[in-house]
Amino acid sequence: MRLLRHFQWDKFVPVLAAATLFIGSFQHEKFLTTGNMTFLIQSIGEILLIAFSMTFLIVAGEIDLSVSSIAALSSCALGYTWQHTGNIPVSVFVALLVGTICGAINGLLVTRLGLQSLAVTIGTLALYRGLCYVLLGDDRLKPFPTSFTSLNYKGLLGTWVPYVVVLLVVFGVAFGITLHSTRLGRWVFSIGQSKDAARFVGIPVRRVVLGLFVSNGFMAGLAGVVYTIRFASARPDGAVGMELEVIAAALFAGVSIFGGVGTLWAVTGAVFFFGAIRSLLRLNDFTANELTIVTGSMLLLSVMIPAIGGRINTYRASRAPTVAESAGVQIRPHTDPQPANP
Amino acid sequence: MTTVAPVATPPPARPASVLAGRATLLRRRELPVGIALLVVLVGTSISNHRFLSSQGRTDLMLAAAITGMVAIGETFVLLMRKVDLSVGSTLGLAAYAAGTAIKDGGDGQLLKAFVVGIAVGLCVGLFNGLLIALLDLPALVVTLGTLYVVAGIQAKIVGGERITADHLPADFISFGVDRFLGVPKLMWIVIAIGIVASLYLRHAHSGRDLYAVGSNPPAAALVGIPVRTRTIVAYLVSGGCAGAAGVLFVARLGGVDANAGGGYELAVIAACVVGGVNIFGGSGTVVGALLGAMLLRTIGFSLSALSIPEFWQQAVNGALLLVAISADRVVTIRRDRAERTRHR
Amino acid sequence: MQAPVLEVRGAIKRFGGASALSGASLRLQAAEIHALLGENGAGKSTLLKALAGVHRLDAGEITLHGHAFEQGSTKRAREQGVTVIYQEPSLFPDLTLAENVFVGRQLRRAGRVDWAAMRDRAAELFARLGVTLDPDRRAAGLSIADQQIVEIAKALSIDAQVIVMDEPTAALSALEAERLMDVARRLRERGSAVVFVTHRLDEVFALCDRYTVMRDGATVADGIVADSSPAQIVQLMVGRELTDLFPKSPATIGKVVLAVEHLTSRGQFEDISFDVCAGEIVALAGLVGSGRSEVVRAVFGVDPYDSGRVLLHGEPLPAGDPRAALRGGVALVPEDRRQQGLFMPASITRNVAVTVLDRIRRRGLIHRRDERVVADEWATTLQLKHSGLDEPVEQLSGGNQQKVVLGKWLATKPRLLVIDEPTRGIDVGTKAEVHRLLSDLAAEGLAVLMVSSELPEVLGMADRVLVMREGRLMQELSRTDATQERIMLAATGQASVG
Amino acid sequence: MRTQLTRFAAAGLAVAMLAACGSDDKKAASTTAAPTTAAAAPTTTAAATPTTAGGDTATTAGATEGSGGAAPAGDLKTGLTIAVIPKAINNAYFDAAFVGAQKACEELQATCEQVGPTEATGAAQTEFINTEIQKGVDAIVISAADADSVTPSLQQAKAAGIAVVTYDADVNDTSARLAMIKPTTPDLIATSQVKWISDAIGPEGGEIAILSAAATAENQNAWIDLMKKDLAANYPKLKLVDTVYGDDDAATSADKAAALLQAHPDLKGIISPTTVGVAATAKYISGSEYKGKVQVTGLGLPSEMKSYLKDGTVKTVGLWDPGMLGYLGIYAAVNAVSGNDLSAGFAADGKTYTPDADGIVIVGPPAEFTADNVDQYAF
Repeated sequence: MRLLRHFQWDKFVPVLAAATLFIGSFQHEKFLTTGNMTFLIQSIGEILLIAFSMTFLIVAGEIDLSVSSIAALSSCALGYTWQHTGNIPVSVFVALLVGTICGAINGLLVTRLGLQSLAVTIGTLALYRGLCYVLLGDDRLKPFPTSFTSLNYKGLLGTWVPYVVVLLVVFGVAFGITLHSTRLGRWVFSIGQSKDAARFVGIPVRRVVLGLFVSNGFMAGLAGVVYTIRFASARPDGAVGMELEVIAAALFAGVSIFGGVGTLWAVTGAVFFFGAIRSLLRLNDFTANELTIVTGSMLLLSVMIPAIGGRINTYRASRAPTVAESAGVQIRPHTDPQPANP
Repeated sequence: MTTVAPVATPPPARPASVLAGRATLLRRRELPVGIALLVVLVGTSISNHRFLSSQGRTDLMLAAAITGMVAIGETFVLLMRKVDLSVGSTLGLAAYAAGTAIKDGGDGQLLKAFVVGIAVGLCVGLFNGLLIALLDLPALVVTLGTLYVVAGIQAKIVGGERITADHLPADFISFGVDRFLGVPKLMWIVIAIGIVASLYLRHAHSGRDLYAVGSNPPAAALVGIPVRTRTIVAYLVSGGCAGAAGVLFVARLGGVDANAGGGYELAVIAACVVGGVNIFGGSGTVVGALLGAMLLRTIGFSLSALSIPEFWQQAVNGALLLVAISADRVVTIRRDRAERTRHR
Repeated sequence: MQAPVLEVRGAIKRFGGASALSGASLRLQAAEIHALLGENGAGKSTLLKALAGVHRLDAGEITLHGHAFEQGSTKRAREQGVTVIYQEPSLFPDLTLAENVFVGRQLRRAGRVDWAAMRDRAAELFARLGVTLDPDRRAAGLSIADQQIVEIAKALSIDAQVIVMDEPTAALSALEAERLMDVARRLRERGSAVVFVTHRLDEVFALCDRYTVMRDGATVADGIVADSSPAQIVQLMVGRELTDLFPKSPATIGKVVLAVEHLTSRGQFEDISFDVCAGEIVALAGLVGSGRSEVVRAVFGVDPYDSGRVLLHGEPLPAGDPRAALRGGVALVPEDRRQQGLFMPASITRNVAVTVLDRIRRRGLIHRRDERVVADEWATTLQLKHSGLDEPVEQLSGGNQQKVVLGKWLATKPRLLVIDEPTRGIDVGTKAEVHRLLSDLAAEGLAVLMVSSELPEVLGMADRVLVMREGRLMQELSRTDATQERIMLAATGQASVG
Repeated sequence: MRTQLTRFAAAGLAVAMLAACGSDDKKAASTTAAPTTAAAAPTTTAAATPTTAGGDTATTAGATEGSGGAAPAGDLKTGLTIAVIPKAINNAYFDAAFVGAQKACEELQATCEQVGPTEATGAAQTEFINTEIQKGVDAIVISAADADSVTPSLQQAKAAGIAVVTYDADVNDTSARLAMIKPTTPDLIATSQVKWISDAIGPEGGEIAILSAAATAENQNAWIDLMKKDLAANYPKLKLVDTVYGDDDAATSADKAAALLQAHPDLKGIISPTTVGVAATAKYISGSEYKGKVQVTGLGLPSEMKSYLKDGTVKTVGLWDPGMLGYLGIYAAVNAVSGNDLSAGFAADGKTYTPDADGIVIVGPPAEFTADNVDQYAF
């Protein structure tokens, strides 16, 4: 019990990732090789980039399901501009711009019209994907210059480290510090915990939320660029299903879907963990079908373990459950087991 | 000391007149959807006479039947401020199970197919329900998890062994397309279930509880409604409907592959939202959800029938979806503001 | 005297350290309207919640028609025929009024919910209560007054013997209150025992047959309204000498800090003008719903206002901009602690520091040690009882939560402290501490604008008392000529009592 | 799962042993096996074609009458490990192809496994290519889900000294692979389908439409372009009025088919050059009023099209034997790993296949399936 009470899921997740790498290195000799690590990092690059900004959104009590469509649209925009201007820097700029705009649209619909972000982004998910087809349809783009695409397999300064690590570190540190030790970060948590109380301490709730959607759009756009480089191609049906992977990782990391709780290190750990476990299982000849099952089970466990731990604590903490509890009313983060006292 | 009251209390209101507004019309959130549907139907058929030909109607209804069936179940869950993302993969698994059950057998196994399919659905529903109701786990996470697990299991057992038309009983295949009184049999089933569900939600004591819980959970507990039980039931219904939808799926497409049912969840939730089912519980009807499903599929078809360029269709679809959501929101705000000013 | 319908004897109830009921008693007879009187915190609400089945008494007994009353279940309480109608009922916004009346026990015919019957019964009940409400409308957006009517109809529908109304008129306009009192009379006619909790003496005399006065958790007196005078009753209610309260130490009144000019917000309050000087505590008195909280919220900028202006140190303060108010040195301790005052799942440290993030930043980054220092400083000054500054505030007692809110705002070193119900729902000990604190702060030259429903508090603390009624400023009383009676009269609009 | 695989591998090996002995009969058998490539003699196709039912018929065939042609010639390495990566797993077509691959592996005493994503995207395939590179397989035989996305990874595989052969679907950057096993020339695929629809509709012609896979599917897009050319040149009476995309999803394809017929009341025929699409279209037509009025053809698996061919909805569909793609893919790969110069041609199944300048190996014309012969095909 003691252990359970002091058990903190968010601290545990990165440990889990590390442990997987460690155990994996024994389990399969090919696992912890520089080559495989390169692939591992490349394979989680886009997801992690989006996860950074998505964490902010979820902590603030919002969500964005349209990220993969945004990434795809930015990728298509990149391809389209390249096709017509033949200028890579310009194309990249356009791609990032498109992403940012998409995010802004989501944000405005949520903050101005007061729509639920879940509903809005289901809509924009379809819209942005549709625009990809409008933009490219079945056109064949002229191939990207190798100077651009070779970024992917040329390691940093000739090492095995892929370039995307730079982005991950830079943005990871930036977002991490912002969320956990700046005023903005505290605001995000406050908004997620109580929009009302946030207003009473003068936090510009709408502006912040809008900003979060914009930054999320930008990151999705960046992921789109990375995606384009990695696969040397831009296609309207590219970058599918990222939103579920990102959200799954965030939820696994104990970010509360109701807002107000979550840590970036846990999310980063979760993304790495999923990447590592998949890579390891693939090396062990698990099929894609089995990988899917594993992912789902992980997700279920990630909420069940803390919840069950919490249950036990709750019992010991308060014998007489509050009205709310006996009614099974629970609108509280699954990461904190204690019941609110009436 | 009212802040200590165990029930959520609205902010103190200012004095107001005792005018009681007529809400009967406002409550009919299906109305706008129905009208929209009518507009699309009529509008399109004017420019394309074949759109509402007997075959055209059949196509529309067949297309909407499966989404509609799932939407019925999803409505139960949404009404209680919960959500079920696992319906898509549940549909796929049930479809395969049902298909296998009657595969290479003779005619007259329709019932068997449904029993098997629905049974599979109920299992998934029960699993979700228990986790969510008893452990108070967030519905979104749990059902996202089961979405993955079930999809994986389905793909694993199906593999390349897809069920094809020539494995299925002839009467089952024809059941997928036959019409009765000009309406496809599949649609009749959806209608039948829809009616039962509506009657339950409207006229059954336990059905009303779903609305009460979704509308004000703590208060619902205070008047002694068994919230946990109702939650489990809602998920059972959702699972069962997804299972039944799976059977319709096999019948309509004459086969199942490993990816059957993928992506249905979002389409279904969209249908419910458009149909005026509040994602945050308490209001909405099965009829609305069905109309929503009908509307979305109809729009999809009309875009083709109106020869909107292929590559524009999805974009237009997404845009229309946004419009629908925003419109619904605006209407709600208007109504609430109207009532507030009238009463405070 | 006939046998009582319901009787409470020697009721005792403690919450943690604080004792809410210490030997309360109550005797209700059929076909009477019984006034339950007492200041805020006298224990009325706790007693009502015991009757409602929300709380279970630690000691003492409740009998209904001579039999023991089954405590601790809201459902059972109703089934036994006791219904409590809270000041702000909580209906099901998405359901029709008819269904709200019968929710959980909808009328059935042949297993089906009988809508027609429910509609008719509801309509009939509304009619019997002499109100016109459409049974088919949704409850969403229903006025408090109408919500209460629905709750009463609910009570009638299960044919409750005892109907308790907790300050039903507090949030109602005179008109609505009048209608509600009619309803109460009808209930009496049909033989129910009605408990009527109110602060408005005029209502007591206009409506009630007998009264029971509570103070500090115990019943101090009961009697027949006709035989007593308002003065007596007020005396009984106030009871304790004002000296029990920590009196404000005299402070030198400095220059004007806050000046409010003709502030108006349609439907909320009208043409409010007053000012607050440094070192002065100004109390905004009045009944719940008289618009006091709305005024201070508008002043701080969390709510917009239609016309008028707010001057801070002579500088106009932009409307609807809390940050500007903050920068100008205004702090608002809101009325609803849990919803507006605190981030319940967050730690004490986070809650205290959230207002001073700018101060504890070094090169843009929040400096955790500074953060803890701030939190620690105020935890000590306010003698916060906690098991570590990382403890989530939702685990603190009401009193300590209030201290956190105070600390969080005092940390901003404000020059004007606006405090809404400073001691609502906190135990007597902490109350005294809070009062001492406010007084000291004023002595140091802080300007304090205090909204309070507790007259002793108002009289004990305030240099000046502003009384509001129905959105208007009725009267301004200096410390010397402010008395309980005067304030109450101004607040209730009674011509002249006692 | 791993246990399953090992068991499979074991079984495979055992069979390979069997095949290895009694090498005399093999040449005889090879000729009978050869016609797989010639649609002319479907009956023998059936004989030599492994069924989807786990390949045992194939091996028994091999055991008795010698499992097709070229025994591991002295200069071919044995005991190689080869990864077969289809566009997506859980797909009947690719499973059929893999059965052929297994047959080849048995003959060449190599071990091969099929790995791949559940969704047919290049991005998803990349994960598996990378893993196989790590596992250090000797060769990768892949059907590119899209012609660009997988190229970077394949380049890396090449750099790691792995022999890469594409089958069924090629990559744009041909330098990324050594050889491509093409079912048949795009021209032939296009012209045959046009011919089939024309024959089905009859001399008076009319409007036709195409229901393709994904809008981004290179194969289909290439064929569609060729069909347009062919139509313009040789079929003045046939008018292509629309091209829609069913994304190889049964439900979507069915809806698209229905929508097509609403948008084009005078439609006479639909060509669906993808197995999922043609099956869904046929299912829709067979259950609609348009049955008999609207013709359907395209590329379809006999197993899936059987009932529609028999009920007359579809007169003719065609497809090559997918098994043959996998079969030759393995042969090309093993030859490459063994250091043989592929451009000089390689022997398989008793024939010699010589890649063209682009390293493309053509299997042969598609087989035509009709109500009469469909039962003879086992894939």
